[in-house]
Amino acid sequence: MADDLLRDEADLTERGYSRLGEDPASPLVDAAEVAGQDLEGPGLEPEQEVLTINMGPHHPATHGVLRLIVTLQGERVLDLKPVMGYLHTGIEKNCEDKSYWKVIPFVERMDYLSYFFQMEAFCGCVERLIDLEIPPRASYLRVIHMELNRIMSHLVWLGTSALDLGAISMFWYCFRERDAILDLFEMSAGQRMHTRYFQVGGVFEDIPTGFGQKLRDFCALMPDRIDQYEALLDRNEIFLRRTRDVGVVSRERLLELGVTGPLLRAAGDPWDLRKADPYLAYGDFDFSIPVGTVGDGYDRYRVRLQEMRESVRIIVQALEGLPEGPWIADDRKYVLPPRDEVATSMEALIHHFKLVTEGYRVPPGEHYYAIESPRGELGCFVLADGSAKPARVHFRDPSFVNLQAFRDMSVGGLIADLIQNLAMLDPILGGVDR
Amino acid sequence: MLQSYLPVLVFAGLGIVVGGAFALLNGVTGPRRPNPIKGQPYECGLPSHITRTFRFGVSFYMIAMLFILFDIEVVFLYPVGVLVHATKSVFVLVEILVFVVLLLVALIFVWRRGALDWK
Amino acid sequence: MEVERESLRARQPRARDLLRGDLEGKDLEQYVEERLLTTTLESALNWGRANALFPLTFGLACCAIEMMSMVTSRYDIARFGAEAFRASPRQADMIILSGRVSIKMAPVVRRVYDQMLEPKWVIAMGACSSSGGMFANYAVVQGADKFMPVDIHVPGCPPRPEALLHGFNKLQRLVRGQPDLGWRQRYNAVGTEEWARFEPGKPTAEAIERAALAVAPKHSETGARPDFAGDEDSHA
Amino acid sequence: MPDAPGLELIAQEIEEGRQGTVIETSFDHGRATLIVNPENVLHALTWLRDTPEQGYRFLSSLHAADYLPASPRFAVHYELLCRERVERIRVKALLNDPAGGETNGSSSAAEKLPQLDSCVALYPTAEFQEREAYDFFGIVFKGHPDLRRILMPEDYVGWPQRRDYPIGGEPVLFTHNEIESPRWFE
Repeated sequence: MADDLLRDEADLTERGYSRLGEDPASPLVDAAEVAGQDLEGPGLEPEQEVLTINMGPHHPATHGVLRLIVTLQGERVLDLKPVMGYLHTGIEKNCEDKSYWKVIPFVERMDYLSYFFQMEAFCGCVERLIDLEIPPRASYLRVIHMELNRIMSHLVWLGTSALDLGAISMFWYCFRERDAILDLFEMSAGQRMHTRYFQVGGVFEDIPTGFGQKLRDFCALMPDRIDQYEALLDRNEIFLRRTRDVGVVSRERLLELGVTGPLLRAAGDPWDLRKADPYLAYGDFDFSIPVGTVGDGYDRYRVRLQEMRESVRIIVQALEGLPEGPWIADDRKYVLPPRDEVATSMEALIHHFKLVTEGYRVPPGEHYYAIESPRGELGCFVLADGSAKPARVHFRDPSFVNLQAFRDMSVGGLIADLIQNLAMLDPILGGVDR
Repeated sequence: MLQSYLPVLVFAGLGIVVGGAFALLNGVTGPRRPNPIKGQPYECGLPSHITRTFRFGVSFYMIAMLFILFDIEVVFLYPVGVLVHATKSVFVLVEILVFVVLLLVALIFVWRRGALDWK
Repeated sequence: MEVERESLRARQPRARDLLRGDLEGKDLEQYVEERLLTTTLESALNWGRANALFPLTFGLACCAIEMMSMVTSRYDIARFGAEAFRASPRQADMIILSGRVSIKMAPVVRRVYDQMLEPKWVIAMGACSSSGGMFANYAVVQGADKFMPVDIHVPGCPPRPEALLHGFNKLQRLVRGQPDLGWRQRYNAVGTEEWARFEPGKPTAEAIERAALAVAPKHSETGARPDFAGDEDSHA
Repeated sequence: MPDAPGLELIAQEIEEGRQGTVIETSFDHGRATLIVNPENVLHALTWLRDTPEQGYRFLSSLHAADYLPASPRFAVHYELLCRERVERIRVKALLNDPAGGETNGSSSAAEKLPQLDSCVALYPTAEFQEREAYDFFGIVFKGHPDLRRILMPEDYVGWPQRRDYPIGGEPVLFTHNEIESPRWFE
């Protein structure tokens, strides 16, 4: 009896599948009806009953309100179906009812960890629709704030993912640095999150005088803080056992599924829109793209940590080369004239009044503009019908598309690996559900 | 006679009183507002469709048995320090070593058979 | 704070009389009774509950990130005894609704709230869970108090961690049984509420509802609200 | 980006493959757009993906849009990307609304929905995005493995992101003096 208890597990899963007579891609196996079946058939002994449970919307490890219908056999995941929409806020519908400059606060609340990126995606798209060139200082400021936001987004990911894998103290260290970054945002844009700092035509306010010095201190401090995180986790036996060779998906399969960002780079493909299709001022900086080899959880972790270092390098270079000059374009049809001018010149008053009441009209046309957000390619499609309100705003959210690879990562693994895969995938449910 | 057992009694009494307080106080003083949903199993905020009792896989059973086996061994090793100190004889030490080695052999057997790695 | 300072000054002479032994009879009993922690069991329990409110991790959207940063060392809700974020409703006393509640999520939130054990409190964090916030559209429930009782509304989008801590302190005072004076009591504006114009006297829920509907303008845009079947057991 | 003449060449070669595929080509804001007949959109996509010198093997986004006043009302956009040459091309399939635009809130059983072939076989990434297009616009993708609503509740009635679907939400109290600017379709 002891002998067949210890037989090879691949054999069991293999027969487990054939016994249930369905391939994993088909609609969900319903445990009730399977359990009802007589399992005493030749294949599966009764001891492994198939169970379908909800790792539902309210779960500490789903990083938001993602619901996973998981079919389990003991600890092994047989099938997995993500169900989304529990945070669907109808943002794209609301944007169709707002004038262009009112859309920005909606758009940045989608993926609430990379709000500067979504502002840039929308403003960049509209600027290309109206062929408006933003001044160099504005594009440098945008790059600085976006890279700070990338570091902050990776910090929140590192804190919560290490929390999921049991390294609870990482949460406190990462949020300590996050608060340092949010102080910088508060200094330059006035608010910690959802700052609405970018405007079509540039940024809406120049950075205050002390900002450069504070940013330099932060950039000096950040690299050795990253060393501290790596010292904590890199050779941590539990972390290695949990992330090494877990959730590996081949590069071709990732590309087929449209996965981009750190997941794709961890699999060995150096695809980063900042290098491939440089936008804003990324062409002026030299930074490298970290690339993994195997594409397992550990590579995804190392790629993101190295990306944080690269972002610090970019910020330092951007800060050194910050050009003087206007921080917002001077085209009165689309950008508010300076306040003092409104008091004196009549045209400025007319422009001001027109922009504030009805907002600027964008000539009919449509454009798709994609940038590199911390989770992958973030694309914004704006369809303008000539009125002051966009006719359609659609965001191609990286988490929404990357979530399709989650099934390939987790089916066949254990539940603990499922939690680790979800943590390393870093989905933000605001972006997934829009 | 009673003198030597008094601390044990006091200790047991305290344990019961404090334990009982924690267990019962909540039920006695907490407000009671039952509603049909509160009784149902909590499955991440959704009604759960698990109707039948769940039969656990053999791996859980194996691990549980091995744990109990080696846990009892540790319990037996508790008085080792006192015994060796009190008797000061090598014989007791050797006897305990034999006990430990026997269980070590059992552990190695179980390990080589592969019962420890998860299925 | 003014209220406390006056009463403190008033109490000092009597304390001096007690020390000199001039207080007797009824004054003495009344004085001793006030000073003694006259704790009915309830107020002692409330004191215990207020200082150990375990919140339920209910991160919905952006406010969840600020709620998380409230737990970290800089704002540190552990100073008020609420550091242990419990994941299961059975062990939580309080639920912080941090983020927008969509119509698909509402029955889940309601179910988790029902499965929490008494006594339980609710903080609606941020504009979205308090009133639907900026998302007045088909997908978001316009305020969590449409389907569950809410004790504290914390304004902001997202509110700063300090604002949430202030809301948490207000909740602790509410739990201790001495809720802060609302602005209506402080400026004795009780009775000027919207519903009071129609039916003065005790504010029943129906009165508030009727008044709100009477005042609500008829916009052309009332969406085709889907008759929400949801799961079979979700409440009306 | 394939410039204007390049776009014309692509259009002709697709035409040779199968007549009547490309209806129109447009080139604005530096982006090439192929407007394609919905019946053989798969032909155009397969050609763009498989011919060696084109190499548009990455579908970065699939989204639908509602051009209500225009007659072919719906359009499904395929944002294709060739990673070797970092070039993007957009394929647009225009679909008219068989239901003739009567109120889509009603759940009339024989609700006629625009149909289109699903391209999940070509680009597996389209699975979720096609479900989203179906969920918000009611565009049925024939051949999709699991066409269900993805973001709205499964039993929701109506297609929310169509332009004639009201934005919903409750009227905000105490705004009766705010003059309601009529939406463009009223």
